[in-house]
Amino acid sequence: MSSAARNRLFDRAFRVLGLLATLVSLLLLAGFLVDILHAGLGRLSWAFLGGLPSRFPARAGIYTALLGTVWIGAITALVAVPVGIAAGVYLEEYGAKSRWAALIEINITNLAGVPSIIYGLLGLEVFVRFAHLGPSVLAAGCTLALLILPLLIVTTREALRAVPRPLREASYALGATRWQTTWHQVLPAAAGGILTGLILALARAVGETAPLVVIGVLAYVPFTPAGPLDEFSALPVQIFNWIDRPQKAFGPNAAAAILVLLGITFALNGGAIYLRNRWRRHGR
Amino acid sequence: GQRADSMRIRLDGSSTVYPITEAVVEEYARVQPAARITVGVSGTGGGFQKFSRQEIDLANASRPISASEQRACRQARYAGLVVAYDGLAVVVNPANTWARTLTVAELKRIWEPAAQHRLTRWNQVRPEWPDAEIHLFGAGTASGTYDYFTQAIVGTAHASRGDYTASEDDNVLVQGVATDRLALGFFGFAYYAANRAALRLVAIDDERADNGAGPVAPSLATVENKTYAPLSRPLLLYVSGPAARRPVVQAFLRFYLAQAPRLAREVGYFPLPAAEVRRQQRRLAQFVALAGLPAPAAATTPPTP
Amino acid sequence: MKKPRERLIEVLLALSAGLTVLTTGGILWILALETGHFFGQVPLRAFLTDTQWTPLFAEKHFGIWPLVAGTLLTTAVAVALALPLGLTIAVYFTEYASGRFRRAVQPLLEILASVPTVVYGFFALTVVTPGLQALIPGLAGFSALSAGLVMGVMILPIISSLSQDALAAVPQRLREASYALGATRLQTAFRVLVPAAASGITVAVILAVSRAVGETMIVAIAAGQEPRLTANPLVPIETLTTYIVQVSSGDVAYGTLEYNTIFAAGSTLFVLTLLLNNLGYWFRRRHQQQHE
Amino acid sequence: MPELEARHATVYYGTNRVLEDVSLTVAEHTVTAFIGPSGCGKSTFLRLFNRMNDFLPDFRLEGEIRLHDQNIYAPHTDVEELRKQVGMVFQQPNPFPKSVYDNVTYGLVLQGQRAKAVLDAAVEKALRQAALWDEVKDHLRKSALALSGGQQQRLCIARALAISPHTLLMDEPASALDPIATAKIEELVQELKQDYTILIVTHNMQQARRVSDKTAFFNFGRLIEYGDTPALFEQPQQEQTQHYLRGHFG
Amino acid sequence: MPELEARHATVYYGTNRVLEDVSLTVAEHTVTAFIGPSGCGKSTFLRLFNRMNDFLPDFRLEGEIRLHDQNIYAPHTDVEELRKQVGMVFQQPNPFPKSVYDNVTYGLVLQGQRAKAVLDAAVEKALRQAALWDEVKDHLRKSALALSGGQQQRLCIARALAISPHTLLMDEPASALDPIATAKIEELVQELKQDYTILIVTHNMQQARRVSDKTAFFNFGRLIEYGDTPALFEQPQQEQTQHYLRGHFG
Ligand SMILES: Nc1ncnc2c1ncn2[C@@H]1O[C@H](COP(=O)(O)OP(=O)(O)OP(=O)(O)O)[C@@H](O)[C@H]1O
Ligand SMILES: Nc1ncnc2c1ncn2[C@@H]1O[C@H](COP(=O)(O)OP(=O)(O)OP(=O)(O)O)[C@@H](O)[C@H]1O
Ligand SMILES: [Mg+2]
Ligand SMILES: [Mg+2]
Ligand SMILES: O=P([O-])([O-])[O-]
Repeated sequence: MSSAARNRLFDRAFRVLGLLATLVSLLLLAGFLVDILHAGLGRLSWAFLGGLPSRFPARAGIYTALLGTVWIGAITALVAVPVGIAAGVYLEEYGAKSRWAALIEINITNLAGVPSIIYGLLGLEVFVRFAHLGPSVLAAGCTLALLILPLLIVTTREALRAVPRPLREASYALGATRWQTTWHQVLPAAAGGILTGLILALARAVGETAPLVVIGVLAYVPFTPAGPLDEFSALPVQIFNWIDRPQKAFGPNAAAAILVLLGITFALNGGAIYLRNRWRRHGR
Repeated sequence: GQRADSMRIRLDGSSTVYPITEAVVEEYARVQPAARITVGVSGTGGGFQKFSRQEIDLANASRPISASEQRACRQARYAGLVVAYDGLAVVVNPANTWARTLTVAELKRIWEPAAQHRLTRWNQVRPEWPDAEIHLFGAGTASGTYDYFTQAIVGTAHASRGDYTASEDDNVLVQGVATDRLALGFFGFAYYAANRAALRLVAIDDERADNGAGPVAPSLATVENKTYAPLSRPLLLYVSGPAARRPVVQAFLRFYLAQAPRLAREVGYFPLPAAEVRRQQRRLAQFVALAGLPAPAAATTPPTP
Repeated sequence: MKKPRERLIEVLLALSAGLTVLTTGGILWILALETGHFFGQVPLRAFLTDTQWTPLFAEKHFGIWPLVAGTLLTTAVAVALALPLGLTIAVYFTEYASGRFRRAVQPLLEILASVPTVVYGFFALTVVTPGLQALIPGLAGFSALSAGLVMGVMILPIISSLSQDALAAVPQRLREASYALGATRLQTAFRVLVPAAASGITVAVILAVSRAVGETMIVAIAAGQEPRLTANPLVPIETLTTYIVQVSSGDVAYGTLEYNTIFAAGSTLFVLTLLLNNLGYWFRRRHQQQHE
Repeated sequence: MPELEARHATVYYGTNRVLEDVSLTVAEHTVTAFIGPSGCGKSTFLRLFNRMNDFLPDFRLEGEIRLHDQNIYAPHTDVEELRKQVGMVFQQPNPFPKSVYDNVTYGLVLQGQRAKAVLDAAVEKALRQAALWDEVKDHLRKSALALSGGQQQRLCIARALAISPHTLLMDEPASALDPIATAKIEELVQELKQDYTILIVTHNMQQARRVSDKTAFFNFGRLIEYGDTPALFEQPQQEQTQHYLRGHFG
Repeated sequence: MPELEARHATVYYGTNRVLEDVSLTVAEHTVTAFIGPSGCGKSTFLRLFNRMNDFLPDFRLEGEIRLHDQNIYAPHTDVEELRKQVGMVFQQPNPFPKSVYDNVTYGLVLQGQRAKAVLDAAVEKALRQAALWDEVKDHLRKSALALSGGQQQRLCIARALAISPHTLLMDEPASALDPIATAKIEELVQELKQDYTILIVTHNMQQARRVSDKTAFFNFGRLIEYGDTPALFEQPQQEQTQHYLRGHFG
């Protein structure tokens, strides 16, 4: 075969190979979803969603874990959102030149790469032990808030950066202070982008397992939290727990709980993408 | 809030006892839905540490509290109640065709500290067994099972090799043995009972005729008459003085003792005989009465049964 | 002159931003403190030279290498899967596939990155391990292979999408130069584009490795809990992250040596990822400079 | 006393000098036009008078800018207060994404004015001054973004007038508009002169000629020539000015 | 038989027609210059001859482009083979980020040539032809990116010559270079004419006049006038050409 013919053959072969590689990845994803659907769909019911934990797989439900996740998500958002937005505003609108801002900038880059389990150690030491919060919803929420903070700050800054300069200048030219301009003009204009980033960050937080395990979750919590200092169970922890059970009968439970968790994360991610597109189209 | 707190009971400790406690708590929720009971699985040692710091009200334990743990206790009074019997199960994978029995001496050779990185193949246990790696799975060091097993087999509590899969979480061990033809593991009988199809029991020969001749497998009979030696043991629930003063805890403990035989059997342990149950109920009543009194000068407690 | 209200707001905002510094400070502080306690009782030499890690047993050994080896082994398996696959996809997407195909498939691949890792753990344990055991008779129930492969799927989108960015950043004129000399797409891709994008692709791999090194749930569920110094992916091993999970899920008393060990492992993990991230950062800067 | 004055103003962006030693005085109630080729520094100079350049990274001023004989770059200057006195209109109309009404009242609301009657009156007055009232009086709640470009620009003028400045800076206020809208703005400038001092940047020499009393010609960051508009256009003193006016560059 | 020929070539990008019904023939060993205002379609036309437009999204050709009387847009054309015969040099020097040596041998290596002696000889020959040999012969292993712009461009020419094409397409090959480097390239074109057929796009009319035998003037996607260079420059037949050459537009 001539070298030209061989080169052309390789070229064709790679086209097939590339398509194959893509398909393999998609098939993995599909196979994986089908497997979980197959294993878990049968278990999914209102009784499962509203059920308490139980030693009988068929009776066990995820009510407490689901509410624990909602609680943790809410606390995470409550703690992280104001701080994250404030920090983003500071870095983007105020800190332009200061050395403090440069330090924070490098710092955030590095924090974003710290494994989540390290945040677990931080939470264990600071919130659980030092602040005596115990393995409570509050400790978990604070830990996850620190975890998503870098992500939140980065997305907030991106959203702020997209606000056109003339809008700011118009406000300043009318005698508005920096904060008035930020509050009345910049933040509303960036709201869509900030919200998108927030939802993506929360989607990440909701699926985190390792930090919760490290700050110490309990095996059996048959009630929902009544306050921020209560112990909790959470969806990913409940899944971990069930996966861990050697009895095969808990497999479908884990799969069904995974379906719920995936439903939540996909819904959040999808919502974020939808928002982003809508905001890009209608927003400024 | 205040009311929720008064209805709260915190449990932690042994993973061996966990299945019974889990079952009792689940059943109790039907009788007394207002009670807010949480159960952790830190292992017996981990449980006693929290117990001594008074972070929990009740501690599950698969061995009696040790002298050093007693000294660490902040509370003046506590009591241990026997809730069931366990025959520590030594198991292999069902595909393991050779290891039907093991002697205590062999177990010791496998698990003693000196075996680390030395005894690594099945034929080193018995020459006729396959020349294949042996994969060991056993209780983690914070567990009562580990303490009990090392004491009973190696002869010194807390002495063993370190190159095996050690977990407080018996589920990890079950899964490890269930998926590995070359595995050998040990854990509480309930974990075997819940996975009979995936595991196979190994009969243990303590080579002492007075304890039943030849290899003995754990069963209701052999555990109750103690011929499954030296791996039969009681499972315990410790209650602290301050907790025993609270009516919620008293009610829960009474329920626990009453239900323990039935639920122990259900989850795979060996129930106490009726007479023994009554004895434990009397001890509980005594302790509750005592708990109401001012603390004694010297910190003494009714020791283990 | 700043008005007091403005001043106050600015201070509050700066403090919020400062919380991230406090977080880093907190991480460094607790790791240093507890690891300091650890090295108060264990000589650094033993930590770095001993080949066994049995801190919880009567006969204690504190060599960190078995855990590091476990971490690197699972990571290596993951990269061995994700790098060729991810790079192939990246080249295919940028040089071969139609824009429509790419726009349709790319978001699907991104889904792989948003799946919670505990879910991957389930997949590894219930599907991949039994499947592999059918193929490889000697494979243990927990193994670096199974966990590593699934981790590879997890990091695949990182490698493929960052590599795509790097390839797309190669100036069009290099492509044209190559085509004008009679090169096929494949030759252009692998002889010109991939080398020109090498630093960007390196960044992608480094970030993916960093993710894999810090990944916890997949290995905690599927890789085993037995620290051992081995390069054999077929047996159970233990990673730094798994050790932390294992010890902290059974309660270890605060202030004991055992408690300190999880921080020693945590510090090792932290240093490892910090090095990787900064290496990635450095490469990215170099890459940006190259294409200015 | 001149209303506005620049004394030896030199401006740098980083190491790049974009204005060099510019001095000039502006009297009350006049229109002054700044002309010159693109990039010569007109906008930079104009924005000195309300300290709008302060936000630009690496901006540095040497010399003084004086308003009512006060150096507005002195430390402790209240910049917000300054900007209330010196209003500004930009090249691109930049209404806020709010209603017409909210756009006009924005400055007053920031100052704490909440009384509806006061705001209503201010809105009507400012919109009338900006010659926009008749067109929008029935749509005050409509979004400002729905207006045409010329209307938007007049809205921006009204917005600036609503806080009662005494000086108005205009940076090519008509360059984004069509000829008819441009004529309206020019007319408006003529009227506003009664009450305000106006500085206007324009790249359109005819426009400068039509609307201004005085004209300043800039080139390469220097003020080349400054004088009465008719004189500057008919008998420029400097060679550069002559060349520029004849269209030889720029 | 003409070396190259365009027959009623009409090109669309999507719905946008950028060349309209262009027909022209090019003889062997001549230099043909394409001139015309920016955007008139010169580059698009040039790139038809090695099918370099194929990658552009929505590119569509009507008509034929013939090389040695073969339609190179016929199905089953071996595009890689075509490009080996028709070399190309671009506006921006675009050496690969490799050594000088590897740049020149790239095309040969692609064809499977591995023999060091052959490659060495080819490198020397191509670099000599591109008048670069003396300047780089001691630095063949150095990165091509370390060369000056003019050297890089000559390297790109050498790289194109190394695979022995018979036609060379040059798209404003000197527009990114300084006058001295430009002069070198022009000289080179004159020499290469001995062995190659050359099509060159240039926006510099003087350059077209200096280097080419024939000139084609394009405007708005149409070939307005095509003829011998001296004639076209001295007695343009078309009014558009006259206007363009006098600098009235473009
Ligand atoms: N933010 C900035 N940073 C650095 N340099 C700048 C900045 N803004 C403007 N310049 C430079 O300062 C010089 C003067 O700019 P200026 O905008 O004042 O010119 P101009 O006369 O208004 O031009 P135009 O008619 O184009 O608006 C220019 O060379 C410009 O490139
Ligand atoms: N990839 C493309 N997609 C769509 N339109 C294009 C593309 N490339 C060029 N065009 C359009 O085709 C027309 C001709 O472009 P071409 O580059 O051939 O002109 P040119 O004569 O070489 O101009 P210049 O002197 O600026 O290089 C232009 O109007 C241009 O905008
Ligand atoms: Mg300007
Ligand atoms: Mg061109
Ligand atoms: O969990 P243990 O029962 O072994 O302590």
